[in-house]
Amino acid sequence: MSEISNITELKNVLEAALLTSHEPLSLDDMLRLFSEKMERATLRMLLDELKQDWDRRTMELVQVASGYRFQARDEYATFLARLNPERQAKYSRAVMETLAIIAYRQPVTRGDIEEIRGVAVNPNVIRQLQERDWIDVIGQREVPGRPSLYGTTKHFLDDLNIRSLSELPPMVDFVQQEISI
Amino acid sequence: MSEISNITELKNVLEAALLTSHEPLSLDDMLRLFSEKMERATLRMLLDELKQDWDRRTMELVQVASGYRFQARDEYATFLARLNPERQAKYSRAVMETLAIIAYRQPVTRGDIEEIRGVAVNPNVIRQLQERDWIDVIGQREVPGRPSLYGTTKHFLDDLNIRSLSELPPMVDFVQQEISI
Amino acid sequence: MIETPLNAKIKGEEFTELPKDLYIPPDALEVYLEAFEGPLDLLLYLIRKHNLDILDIPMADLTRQYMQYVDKMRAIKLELAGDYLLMSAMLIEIKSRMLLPKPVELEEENDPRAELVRRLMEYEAIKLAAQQLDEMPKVGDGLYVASAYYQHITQVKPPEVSLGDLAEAWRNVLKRASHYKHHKVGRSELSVREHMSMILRRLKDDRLLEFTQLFDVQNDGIPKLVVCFLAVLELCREGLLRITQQQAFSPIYVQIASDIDS
Repeated sequence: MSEISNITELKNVLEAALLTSHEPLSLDDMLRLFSEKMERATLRMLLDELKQDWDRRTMELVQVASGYRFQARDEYATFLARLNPERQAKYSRAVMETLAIIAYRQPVTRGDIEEIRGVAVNPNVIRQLQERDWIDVIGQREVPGRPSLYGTTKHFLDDLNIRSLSELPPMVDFVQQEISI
Repeated sequence: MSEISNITELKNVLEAALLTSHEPLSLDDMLRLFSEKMERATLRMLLDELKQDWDRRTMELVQVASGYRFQARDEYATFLARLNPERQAKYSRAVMETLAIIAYRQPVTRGDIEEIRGVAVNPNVIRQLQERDWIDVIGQREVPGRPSLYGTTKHFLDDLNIRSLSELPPMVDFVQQEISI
Repeated sequence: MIETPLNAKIKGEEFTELPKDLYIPPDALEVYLEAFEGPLDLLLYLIRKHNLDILDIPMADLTRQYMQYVDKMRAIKLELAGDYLLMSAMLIEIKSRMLLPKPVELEEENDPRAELVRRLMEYEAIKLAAQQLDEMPKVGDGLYVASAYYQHITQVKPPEVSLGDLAEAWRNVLKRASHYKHHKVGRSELSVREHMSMILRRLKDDRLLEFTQLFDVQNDGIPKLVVCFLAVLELCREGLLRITQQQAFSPIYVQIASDIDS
């Protein structure tokens, strides 16, 4: 008597095996799943069908050197990467100081930042902060070269969990008349 | 702008994550998948739907102690067992009895285990269970020598496919059983 | 009931249960010893094998059976586990106490066998629990969890920055930039700076605004209106904004300085 009677069940066994295996499964591996003898051609046919069943779904059945495996489609890679992110140690001193200058002195140009820090600003520093969506260009200064003016974004306030810049730690150590807000 | 616009896509991300993760995923893990904030209630709703989507299919979405995972339905176990006939060696009775004492009587010291079993405990037995990440030192008993107290881990519950110790098979109380007759 | 599963091989011959009599081939002793997990296990085996009532153990019988077994083991294997000998002593003690006449009022609760029975039952329950745990499907043994492959890309989690980190960085800037020392920043200045950016952002979209449009008189309180005005002045001073008026009393317009030339 046949252990499995229909094609769907055969494909289900293959699917269960492929989804739970840590390693790709070779044709020989998969033939071992069934107590009855199966032709390799039949197995290939079943795998083809299984591949089509998973068309446009989260996983795709692919053939690699050592056999077949299910793998998540590329479009999910960015999501899955978030599960185990590698933490970048810290921002460099240049990045932090540039961010501080933009936050406390905005709107500022790259030239302003260089003047305050006394060193040239690596374009990479500005780019890191722009990619984080913490600063952006809010205009140009009307001087030769029309340099970009940078300011902090709303996203920056959100990430630091404050509602406005006035919640930044103030740097006052002398009595100064303040406008109460 | 929303990264993902519809429920099907949200469920697909969850499905891809759960089918590729070797360990159960907690709700917090899964919330990390999405760059936008998601309510836990929404996530639970999506998981419920996903569970139903997989109803009557090869895998089932189950909840164990440390989170959610997909696992092959029982009916496929006999087939899948054929893939790796050389299964993990069974633990000795000494190991299993020690495990049972820790599981049902925790927290216990090595002395407690020896008292119940009537023989000395081989340190190797404890080590085997610790290496499997099934038991753990969870404190010391405040008596001379401050012996370690052992308890079972979440991983033990996960491996046994249960969410809490209360789901362990009930222990037979021989005294009550025999007296009531 | 629970039988000790015995899978002993002696001289190639399979033994699945202990011999009915207590004769044990000399070289098989070690195997038998290993078949039992200790004296409690051996006692349970004897009780179940001889259909003894665990709640009313005939101590004489049980002790005799146990001693025969232990003696034979001792006869050959000198280093018998101390646990077995300890149990012998306990059994003999119980037996002898049962022979003594007991005070009537203590008869019920002071059965010398009580402690032994309690231990046997607890051990039997644990033995059964161990067997059940052993039979449960487990991950890696009868339970198969999903572990499909995915393309691992490393996603670097951006560093965390706190308000303190930011203030610290600004303090460092101030420390080095001597000409800024006199210009430490208070809350009011931060508000002005923030409004400067906000005004620039608005003008980036709207190009030309009437001066009054910069002020939301309906919703903003006086302090905020003042801050907004200071921001406009500061923008002018820094040459970022141009304010124009065609003639006296006509509308005042504000635009970004750079837009005028383009």
